[in-house]
Amino acid sequence: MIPVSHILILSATLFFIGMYGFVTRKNLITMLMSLELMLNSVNINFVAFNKYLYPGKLDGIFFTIFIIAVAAAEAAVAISIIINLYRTHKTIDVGAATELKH
Amino acid sequence: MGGYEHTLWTLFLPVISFVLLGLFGRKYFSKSAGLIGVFLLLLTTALSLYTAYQYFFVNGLVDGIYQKIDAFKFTWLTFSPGVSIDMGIMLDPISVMMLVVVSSVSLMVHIFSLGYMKGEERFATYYSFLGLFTFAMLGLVVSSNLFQMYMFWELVGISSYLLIGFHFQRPSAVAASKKAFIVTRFADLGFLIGILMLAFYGGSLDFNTIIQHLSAQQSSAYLAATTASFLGVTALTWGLTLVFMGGAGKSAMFPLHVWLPDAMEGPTPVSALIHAATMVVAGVYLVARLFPLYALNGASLEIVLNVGLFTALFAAIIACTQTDIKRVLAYSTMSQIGFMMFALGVSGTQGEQGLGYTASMFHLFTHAFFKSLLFLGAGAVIHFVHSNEMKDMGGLRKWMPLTHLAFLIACLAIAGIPPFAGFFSKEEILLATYNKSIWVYAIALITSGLTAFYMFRLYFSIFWRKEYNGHSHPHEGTMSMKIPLIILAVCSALVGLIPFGKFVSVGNQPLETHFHLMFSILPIIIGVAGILIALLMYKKENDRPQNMAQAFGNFYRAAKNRFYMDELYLFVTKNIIFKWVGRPSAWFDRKVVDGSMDEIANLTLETSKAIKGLQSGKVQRYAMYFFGGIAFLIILFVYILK
Amino acid sequence: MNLSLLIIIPTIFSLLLLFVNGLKQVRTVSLIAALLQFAMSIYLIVKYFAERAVNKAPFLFEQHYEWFKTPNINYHVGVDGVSVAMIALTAFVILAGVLVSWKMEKLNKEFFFLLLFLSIGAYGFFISLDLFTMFFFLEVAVIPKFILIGIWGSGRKEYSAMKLILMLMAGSALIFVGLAGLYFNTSGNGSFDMLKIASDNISPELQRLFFPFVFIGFGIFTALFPFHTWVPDGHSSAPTAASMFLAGISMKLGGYGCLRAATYMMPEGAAFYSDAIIILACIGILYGAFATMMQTDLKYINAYSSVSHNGFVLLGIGLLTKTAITGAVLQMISHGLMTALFFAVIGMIYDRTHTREVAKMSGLLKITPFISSAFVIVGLVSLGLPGFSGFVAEMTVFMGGWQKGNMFYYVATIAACASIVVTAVYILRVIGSVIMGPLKVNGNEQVVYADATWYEKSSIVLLMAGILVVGILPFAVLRLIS
Amino acid sequence: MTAHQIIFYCLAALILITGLLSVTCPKVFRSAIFLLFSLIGIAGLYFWMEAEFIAAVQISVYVGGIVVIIIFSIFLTEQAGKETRSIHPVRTVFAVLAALLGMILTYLTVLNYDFVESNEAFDLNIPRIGNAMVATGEGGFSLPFEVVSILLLAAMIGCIVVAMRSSITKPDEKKLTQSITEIDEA
Repeated sequence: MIPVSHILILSATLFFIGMYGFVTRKNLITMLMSLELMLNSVNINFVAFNKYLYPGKLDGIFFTIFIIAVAAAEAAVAISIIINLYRTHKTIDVGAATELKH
Repeated sequence: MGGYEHTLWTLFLPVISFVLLGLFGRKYFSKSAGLIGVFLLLLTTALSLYTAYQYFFVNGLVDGIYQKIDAFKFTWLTFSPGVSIDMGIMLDPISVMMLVVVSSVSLMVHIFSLGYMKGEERFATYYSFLGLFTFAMLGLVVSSNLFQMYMFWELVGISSYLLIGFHFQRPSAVAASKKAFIVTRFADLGFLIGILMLAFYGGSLDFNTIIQHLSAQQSSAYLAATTASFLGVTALTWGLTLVFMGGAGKSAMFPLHVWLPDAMEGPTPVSALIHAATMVVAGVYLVARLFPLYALNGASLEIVLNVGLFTALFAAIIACTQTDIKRVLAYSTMSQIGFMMFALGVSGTQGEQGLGYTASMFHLFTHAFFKSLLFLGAGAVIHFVHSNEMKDMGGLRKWMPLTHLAFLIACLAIAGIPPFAGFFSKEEILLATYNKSIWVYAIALITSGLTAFYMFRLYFSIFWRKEYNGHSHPHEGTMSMKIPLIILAVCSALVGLIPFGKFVSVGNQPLETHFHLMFSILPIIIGVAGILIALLMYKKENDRPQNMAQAFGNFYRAAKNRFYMDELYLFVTKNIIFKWVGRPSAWFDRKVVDGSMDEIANLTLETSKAIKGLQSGKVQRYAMYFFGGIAFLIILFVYILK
Repeated sequence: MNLSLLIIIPTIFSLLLLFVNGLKQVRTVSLIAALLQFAMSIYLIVKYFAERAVNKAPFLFEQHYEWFKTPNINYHVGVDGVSVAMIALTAFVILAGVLVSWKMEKLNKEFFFLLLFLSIGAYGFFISLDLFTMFFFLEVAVIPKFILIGIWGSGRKEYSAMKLILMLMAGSALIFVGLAGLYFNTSGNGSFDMLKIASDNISPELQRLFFPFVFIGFGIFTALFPFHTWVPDGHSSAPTAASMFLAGISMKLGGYGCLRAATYMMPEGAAFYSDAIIILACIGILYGAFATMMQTDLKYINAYSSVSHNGFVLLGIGLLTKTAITGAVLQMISHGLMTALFFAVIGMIYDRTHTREVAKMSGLLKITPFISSAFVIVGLVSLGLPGFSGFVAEMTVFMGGWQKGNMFYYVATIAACASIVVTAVYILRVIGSVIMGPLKVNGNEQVVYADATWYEKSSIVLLMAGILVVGILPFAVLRLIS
Repeated sequence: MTAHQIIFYCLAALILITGLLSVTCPKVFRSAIFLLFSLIGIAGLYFWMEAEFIAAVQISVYVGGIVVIIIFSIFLTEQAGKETRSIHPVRTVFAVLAALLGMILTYLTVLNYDFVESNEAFDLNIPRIGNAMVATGEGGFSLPFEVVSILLLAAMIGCIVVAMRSSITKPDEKKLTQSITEIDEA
């Protein structure tokens, strides 16, 4: 039997891998990919908690579903922004996005 | 005890004059203001004379003692149980005496001003200020409560300020008014603290209660006041000395006298009223009011004695050297008040020993008449000569015979020549000092000789010395200026004959004063000698005064410069208070306190500039901060604050 | 008497102002509002006396509505004598302020709107019995000042407005910390109700902890040394009516707060810090007076003298005897009227001479006797002349101080007494050079100014009447506030 | 060690290794492919946890949807073969350290916490999910469902607006100015 903590450690590791990617990547698309990894690690947690700690409930499952839905929407929006950025700046380097603050 | 309802009106009538003329005078009574003022004052005087009659001859004397009568009293402001300011009218021999003096001198000045101030732009304002002063002074003398006295004391001060600065366009008048008020205010600080101390130990502000509590040797209040001490001096002595400081300020005692000579910038009738006859003797009156306490407390009475004695001599010396006639009179006033003070200082509490007290009040009484006469006479002279300086006068006796005669009577009175008023009061003072100490007597005698000298120096310089050759044409004034001179001259000549001790004495028991003929010879001789010296030096123009001045050399110069007291004060205020206290506080406020507030603001600004860099717009950096923050919170909550 | 009317009427009129145009209409509406407030405050005093005779409750005319239910914040109002006096003071000053601004040209609608808005805050503050409501109205009274100074001010107005608002806000923040501390330490679920907090007997340790917050917070409002630096700048830059309000009422909000919210709620805390307060107050009194001596601008002079005079309020509160606190309240009333009058007169002089430098004018008495006389009189009030309100107040504080009977209090009282001399020095100095002396303004000896107009006269007379009532009939005022 | 456990560790290894490769691989397209594998591994994990429905959603949405969009966008932005700009080594070191620190923290937290595992059976059938999704009462999720659908709608509209604005308006303006200049010339 695998204890729930192992699954949590897995998800945590995945999360920090995603975080590492998010911080180190310069390319917006790869940053988005890192973000997806982090979201997935969270999903793993939800499902694991639901299964191991509260099998009688569905809350974790539903959270996962909603997160996936939100992630899809977010990815779509992000991609559209990235493409738009690329059209105007001919680059998707994250440094170019600092122009947003002006 | 009833029957004194009218006394209240002696206070109200001047108030009516003040309010009526102050608010509407400019518009409606610009011409008639004087008559209104005189009329109201006439009523006041009549009422106070009636009060005096009633008190002294009808119902004041019960069981051989003049009773203290509270004619009127209501609680004005309660501080704490027992300690309250009561507004009241207390009648006892000295307050009734002062009531008469103040109202009658004020009436004289009101009448005199009709002519003197005629044509002034602010004629009505002048009369309203006079009304205010009269009210305040009357309120002061009838006070039943220490704090009531302080209030009227301040009001007297402010009306003096307003009247000195009446010619507000003259910078010297402005400066003088300012000086007068500030110096007396400084003295009042002492008075106020003294009041607080006496009220604290006496448990009341009422004169009678304080005296009762603090003069009973066994009472707990007395013990508390005499055991508590500061710098080795008992609290009671401190309190009385501080109260005396207030009196000394008002009465221009050394070293708080500097304002009085300058106060002569005011219109001369004002000087006659305020700075000669009434307000300046308030200090003496104050000490007399609290005399039972002073008499029990040797140390503070000693101070009163020494200050009075020194001022009397000091002012007399200066008076001999001044050339401005009003300043001579001012220094003479100081000197005479010094007489009154030290007369109180040598007095005891019982019977014959209390002669000093009677003498002091008597001198106050007579002095009010002859000194206001001197001032009014000087005012008449100044009015027509348009100068205060002796050198512009001389030989005026032919032009102004009535003024001359009145002035002569006043001079004889102040010099102590019988049978004029001053003789009797001064004799009593000298007698009282003689009984106390031979040294005090000697100094008093010298001073009285000097008095005779400088007064006749003044007299001869104005009316004799040379033929008048000025530009103006002096002549006698209008009727309104003559009448007060005549009345006051008659009073100056005759009031000395009043058996004063019968009415005013330390225990309020009629005191039989004996007239010692043998004793009087020496003072008379000295007085006559003073007059003769003045006659020799000033009757005709000659160079004796110069020779004399040269003989005294530096001393003369110092006296002529009033012993540099003004310079000393100027140094203290300008260089010490302004330069070393005022300016640093202003600087400290702007630079340090305000500066630190500004610095705090700047610091905030700088910090915000510094942390602005964090807001770089770089997503990854934000992410780092975000994770860092979460890590921090986890550490904080899970591991540190577990 | 429905106390909420005090808030409702100015609110209605300030809204009404939005629908009228032109100076004439605007000022008429404002005047009506001010007069109504004035009448109401007089009526309140009368009713208060009548009610007090039969009702011994600490606060009268109480009203209680729920405001925010969950955190237990209520609209709870009621008055005792002190607040009635303060309300009357506010009504006086607002009416005088409206009269003084009669000829306000620039953005008059907004100006009068803000003035009325300020009065809402002041009334609300004085009637509140709920600390949160009180705080709310305090803020209502603070914010408009920033705009008033920033737009209608003179001199370094942006700086002054900024400084004023920042310091007052810092004060508010401190107050709120203290109030929250009280709130969470009442028995039960937490309450802002003053009566409840006062009867709850919060433990001495907590009182000691929270007292400084509340006291210093309100102290900033009432120019507690060393947090007084907004006073000179703020007052001198503000337009006349705003200066009047600022010094006349706003600083009283602080004094009232120190008394009500700090001392009344936390007596043990107050006793613990009493000495410190006394020392600061005495420093403020003397130091403000000395600093005033060196000022050359009329408004700065009055502002610094306000620091000095408000020191008496703080001293009275710090002394904690009944007499001294009575004196502090009297001083609040007195200073409110006096300083409002002072600023009004200074404003009138400035309107004519276009300068506030003492050295640049002299001898104004010759051409403007009414204004000049008013200036002299208000100067005399300031230096504590008997017959005027200042004397009564100061003497009561001194008496209260001396009754503590201890060398420390003696020294403090003597130091405070000494200020009356310094006050005389600077007041007479100003009167001597501005009002007296030969006529000369800006180097010109041939100037002619119109004397006070009817509205200026009436505002002067109004405030003067208040000063005289307190000065001549203090027993009546004492009956009200004791 | 049972097969159950072995499968878990294998899946874990797959997820982590491909995840790591996906964030470190310099070539964008390759990292997208690694991400794809990682996501598939996660789907496997869901199967392993008997959450078949979630696994299916994971595959259809993530693998079939998001990753495809990402790959499309890589092609659209002409990044397919490009190597990403490497960042400053110091920052890499810091990022690694930060990630490690975070991991350690989380591990410690997780390992120190005593999870109480329930013995109930985990029964996740699809009708149950479907019913809960639209149920309004206790345990129903209709409200979040609606919220998410509105969010999706908003996102879709947002996408279209963001993507369209520059592509439509700008050429139009150009054309307009062109035509104006033409008219002027004529």
